[in-house]
Amino acid sequence: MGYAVNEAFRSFKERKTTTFLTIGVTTASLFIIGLFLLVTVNLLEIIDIFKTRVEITAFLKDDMDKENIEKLQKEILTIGGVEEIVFISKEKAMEEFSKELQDTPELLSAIKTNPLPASFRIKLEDRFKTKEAVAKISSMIENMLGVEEVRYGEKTVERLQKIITGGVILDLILGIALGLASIFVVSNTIKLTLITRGDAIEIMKLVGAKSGFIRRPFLLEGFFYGLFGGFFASCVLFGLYKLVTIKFHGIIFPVKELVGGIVIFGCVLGYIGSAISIRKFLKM
Amino acid sequence: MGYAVNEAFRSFKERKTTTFLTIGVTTASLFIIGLFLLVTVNLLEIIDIFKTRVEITAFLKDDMDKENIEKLQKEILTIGGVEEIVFISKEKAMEEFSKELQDTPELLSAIKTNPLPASFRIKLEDRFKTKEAVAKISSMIENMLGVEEVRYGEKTVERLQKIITGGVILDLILGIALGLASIFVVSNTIKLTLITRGDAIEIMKLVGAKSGFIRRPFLLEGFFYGLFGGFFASCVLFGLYKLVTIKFHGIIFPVKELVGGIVIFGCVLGYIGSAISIRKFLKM
Amino acid sequence: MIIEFKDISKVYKKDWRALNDINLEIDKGEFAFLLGPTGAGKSTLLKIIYMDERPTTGEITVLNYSSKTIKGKDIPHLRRKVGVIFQDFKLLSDRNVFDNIAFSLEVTGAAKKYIKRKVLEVLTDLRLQHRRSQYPYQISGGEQQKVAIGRALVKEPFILLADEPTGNVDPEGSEEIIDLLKDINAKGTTILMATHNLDIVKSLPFRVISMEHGEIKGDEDGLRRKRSL
Amino acid sequence: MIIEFKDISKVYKKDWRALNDINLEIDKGEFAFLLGPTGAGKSTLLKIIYMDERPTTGEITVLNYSSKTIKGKDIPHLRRKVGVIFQDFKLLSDRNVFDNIAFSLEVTGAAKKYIKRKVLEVLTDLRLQHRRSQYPYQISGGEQQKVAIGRALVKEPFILLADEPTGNVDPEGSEEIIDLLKDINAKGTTILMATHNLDIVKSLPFRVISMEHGEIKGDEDGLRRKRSL
Ligand SMILES: Nc1ncnc2c1ncn2[C@@H]1O[C@H](COP(=O)(O)OP(=O)(O)OP(=O)(O)O)[C@@H](O)[C@H]1O
Ligand SMILES: Nc1ncnc2c1ncn2[C@@H]1O[C@H](COP(=O)(O)OP(=O)(O)OP(=O)(O)O)[C@@H](O)[C@H]1O
Ligand SMILES: [Mg+2]
Ligand SMILES: [Mg+2]
Repeated sequence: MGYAVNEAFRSFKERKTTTFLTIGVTTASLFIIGLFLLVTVNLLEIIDIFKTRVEITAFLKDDMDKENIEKLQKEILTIGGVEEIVFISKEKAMEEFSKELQDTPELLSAIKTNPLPASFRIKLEDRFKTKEAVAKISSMIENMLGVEEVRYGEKTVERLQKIITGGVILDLILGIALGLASIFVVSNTIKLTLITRGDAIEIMKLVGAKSGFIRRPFLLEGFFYGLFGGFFASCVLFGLYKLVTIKFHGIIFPVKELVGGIVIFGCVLGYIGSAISIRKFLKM
Repeated sequence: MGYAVNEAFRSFKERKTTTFLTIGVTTASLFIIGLFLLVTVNLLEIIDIFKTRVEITAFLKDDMDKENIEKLQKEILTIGGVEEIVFISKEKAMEEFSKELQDTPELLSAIKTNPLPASFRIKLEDRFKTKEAVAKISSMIENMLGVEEVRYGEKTVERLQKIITGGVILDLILGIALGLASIFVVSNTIKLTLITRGDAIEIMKLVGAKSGFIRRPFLLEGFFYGLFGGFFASCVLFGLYKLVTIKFHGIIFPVKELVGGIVIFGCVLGYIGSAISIRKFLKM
Repeated sequence: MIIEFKDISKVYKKDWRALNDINLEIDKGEFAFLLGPTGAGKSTLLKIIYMDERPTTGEITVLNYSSKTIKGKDIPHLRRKVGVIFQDFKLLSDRNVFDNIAFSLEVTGAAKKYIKRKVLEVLTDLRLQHRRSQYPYQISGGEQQKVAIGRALVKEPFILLADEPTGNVDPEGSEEIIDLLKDINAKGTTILMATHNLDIVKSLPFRVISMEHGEIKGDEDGLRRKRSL
Repeated sequence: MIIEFKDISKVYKKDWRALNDINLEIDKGEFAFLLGPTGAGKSTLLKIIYMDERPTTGEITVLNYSSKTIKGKDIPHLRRKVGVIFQDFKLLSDRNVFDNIAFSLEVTGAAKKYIKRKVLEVLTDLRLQHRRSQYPYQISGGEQQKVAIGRALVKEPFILLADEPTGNVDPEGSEEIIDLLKDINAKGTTILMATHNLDIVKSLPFRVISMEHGEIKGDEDGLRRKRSL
């Protein structure tokens, strides 16, 4: 093991250019993967924000008194998936409506009585924000005593779900494509660095070195390419993030997870890339 | 020239693995760039769709007769940037409003008279859809005789513009990052292939070859790496596109521009990558 | 019998035999010269012994390893017991002189201290101490050849295959090298040396195997040669 | 004077001179041997002539090119006029024998037909026709050396620098090579040949420059040697 480590570092020292180039390529590849992950994380965050807009409005019959309302509220809260419930009185509803129409006072002044019903605004837990779950909870509420009508923007939920599914699938496809491209690039590059040393490997075999003995330093080398590549990629990514946040706020950069992920992925990639590439050279 | 072409192809034949690996890396890099361009093109398309939503509504005074309205319409049309103008009568406005409120018939029935004014809906040419231009045109219309009030969703335009600017800047940053990463990867890889041939270059110099003579086949080789890489990247990209369009419709793939762009970029990249990488080897 | 060729032929290119029906036995402890013009097949014959090339037909047995039954993972073990001085040196260009010689001990997993002592010993024998931290491209042709020799000697092999080991050294150096070879031969190492250097061959009373066109044309016993000297 | 060394020293490593204060003149059309033990500096001296190494101090003039004034872009021109047989051959591993030899004409931009004719001529002289489409790793050490010789000869150089050109060939082959060299020398090419092969040096009445420890220790005129033979 000591020998392998020594060898790996000797190789870095002796072949500075190659080492530099390979780490460069690894950095670039891992950077692209990191960039993708960063975009994905923020995309998921945006999706979350959109999801907060999903809510159910339950309009109440006009004949409900305070006690009934409270009872109903408690009843609704017992439904699985309901997170929060807010009561909107007739007056509050009119107030909000007036605000919406404040640009067209003509229209507002045309309304003489308060035609709006009182309602509950019901927020759901995130995992219940699918088309099916919302529909199910809505119909449960609709069947309750004192509920006149339930509305939850069926179209909005449906569209939101479509966008989310589409976005996630597209993101996955992009991610797989980018991931494969990066793996391909890194392992090809490692193979190229091995080709520059094909002669040395040949000589080692002739002098009586076993495959494992030859292989070990190369695996370590691959590992270090990934380690350094991952580290530098993280630095560049973080730098870019800092640059972007000067203008755009609210971008998320989960340092530990992202850096950790990139570095570990890099190490595995480098190690396995080396392992696969060297096989061909070790055939006896 | 004949010699250089021969040499480049000899090199491909003699070094199948290296050639394969280099073209592979080039393909992957150009693929990533292509993917990015594809996403950008579609992003711009989505922005365009959003831009169609920008329009100015000019509410008319209640005392306008048909003649005046037509005169005003013509006058507005003379403003630079106005593309289309549609007249909405009081009745039409009420009709649309009723449709919007069809979910709350209580509210609708509370409105006895028609409080809505007649209006023009004015569409602008795309390049006038900036905050400033819209504001300017609006104020011009507002000052015309018979116009009661002009509204154009100041907030919407502002937000749209923010999103567009932000999106374009982010896209540019991403593009530059990805582009640099790809250029870095391809030129590094080409340099690695050159290192595998450092000895040969050294020998060529010792035998009396001039720099240009040594360089030419390498430049051609780089060019071909780019050419093939670009071609394969285009194929993969197109395949991916076909795959994605099975589920998602409406994605744009400007074949000629994209494929042409990738291939040309690849060729230039390969050529310049070679040119830069070989310099070091040719110092006398 | 430490090396035994049985009906060995080697075909690199169709219709042309680099080695043709070679039968040869080399005893433990022998010192034999392999003589023959350029292209006769000397290097090929040696390559077959250290199993760098496999015979097209026939069978070779080296130290109980047979070309017919040996497994890939045994080849390194064979090669640790067979020292080879390659005609083109085959030095590792990214290691200095010391490390090149040390390498053939490192592969056996020998202790660091032992390696250091042995390598310095060999460097002294070859008068290369002052070059020990230079790289192959920083030393002269003759010095490179000596390093190649050192790498083969340091592991005290059972068999030493020397392919033209004096082609790049001066007459005085050649003599020193031959003396070294005679020494380790006296200690029991079997030596097979391909050479063009008739002066050396003539001056030493060892077995001479002559090759031509891939065939063995003569095989003169050391004893008989001694008498005739 | 076709080659002139003026007070040339070469320092590779601090405090140690591979060449020390060399003064040497070689006339047009001369044939000179460079004799000396391993590490004497023969190859270094030749490298300085084809400007692969630059002298640390002093000045060398070759064919009107001076090491002090020559520009990078003139070096290829110099090298086209100076044929070099490298001690380690330096063949291009991705070209076959024919193309290796052809290469040194291709760089001059010669016509294809002319190249083909000349290369085949040289291959015939060296008896290598049957190896013309094999790659360097597919031919024997001696054959590789011959290819290296062919590459230097084919361009009919003004000056031929031969660094140990017979180290890997048999005595018969050596004689053939020497005959080739004598031939082209007779046609006017200046030859400087580094060698360890005393037999060859003794048998030929040419100038002998002896080196040791980077210095010139003796310079025996061809004429005088002729008389003493
Ligand atoms: N890999 C190969 N492919 C094809 N032919 C080969 C190969 N290796 C060697 N040869 C041919 O086989 C013949 C014998 O080669 P070998 O190297 O054994 O000769 P040798 O006796 O060592 O010659 P030398 O004294 O020049 O070293 C040569 O003619 C050579 O061209
Ligand atoms: N690049 C270098 N760096 C350091 N030392 C070097 C370098 N090249 C040569 N030397 C040293 O310079 C000395 C002369 O080398 P040179 O190759 O000229 O010897 P030579 O006379 O050709 O020997 P040989 O007969 O063995 O070929 C040698 O001792 C060598 O170790
Ligand atoms: Mg040989
Ligand atoms: Mg030398």
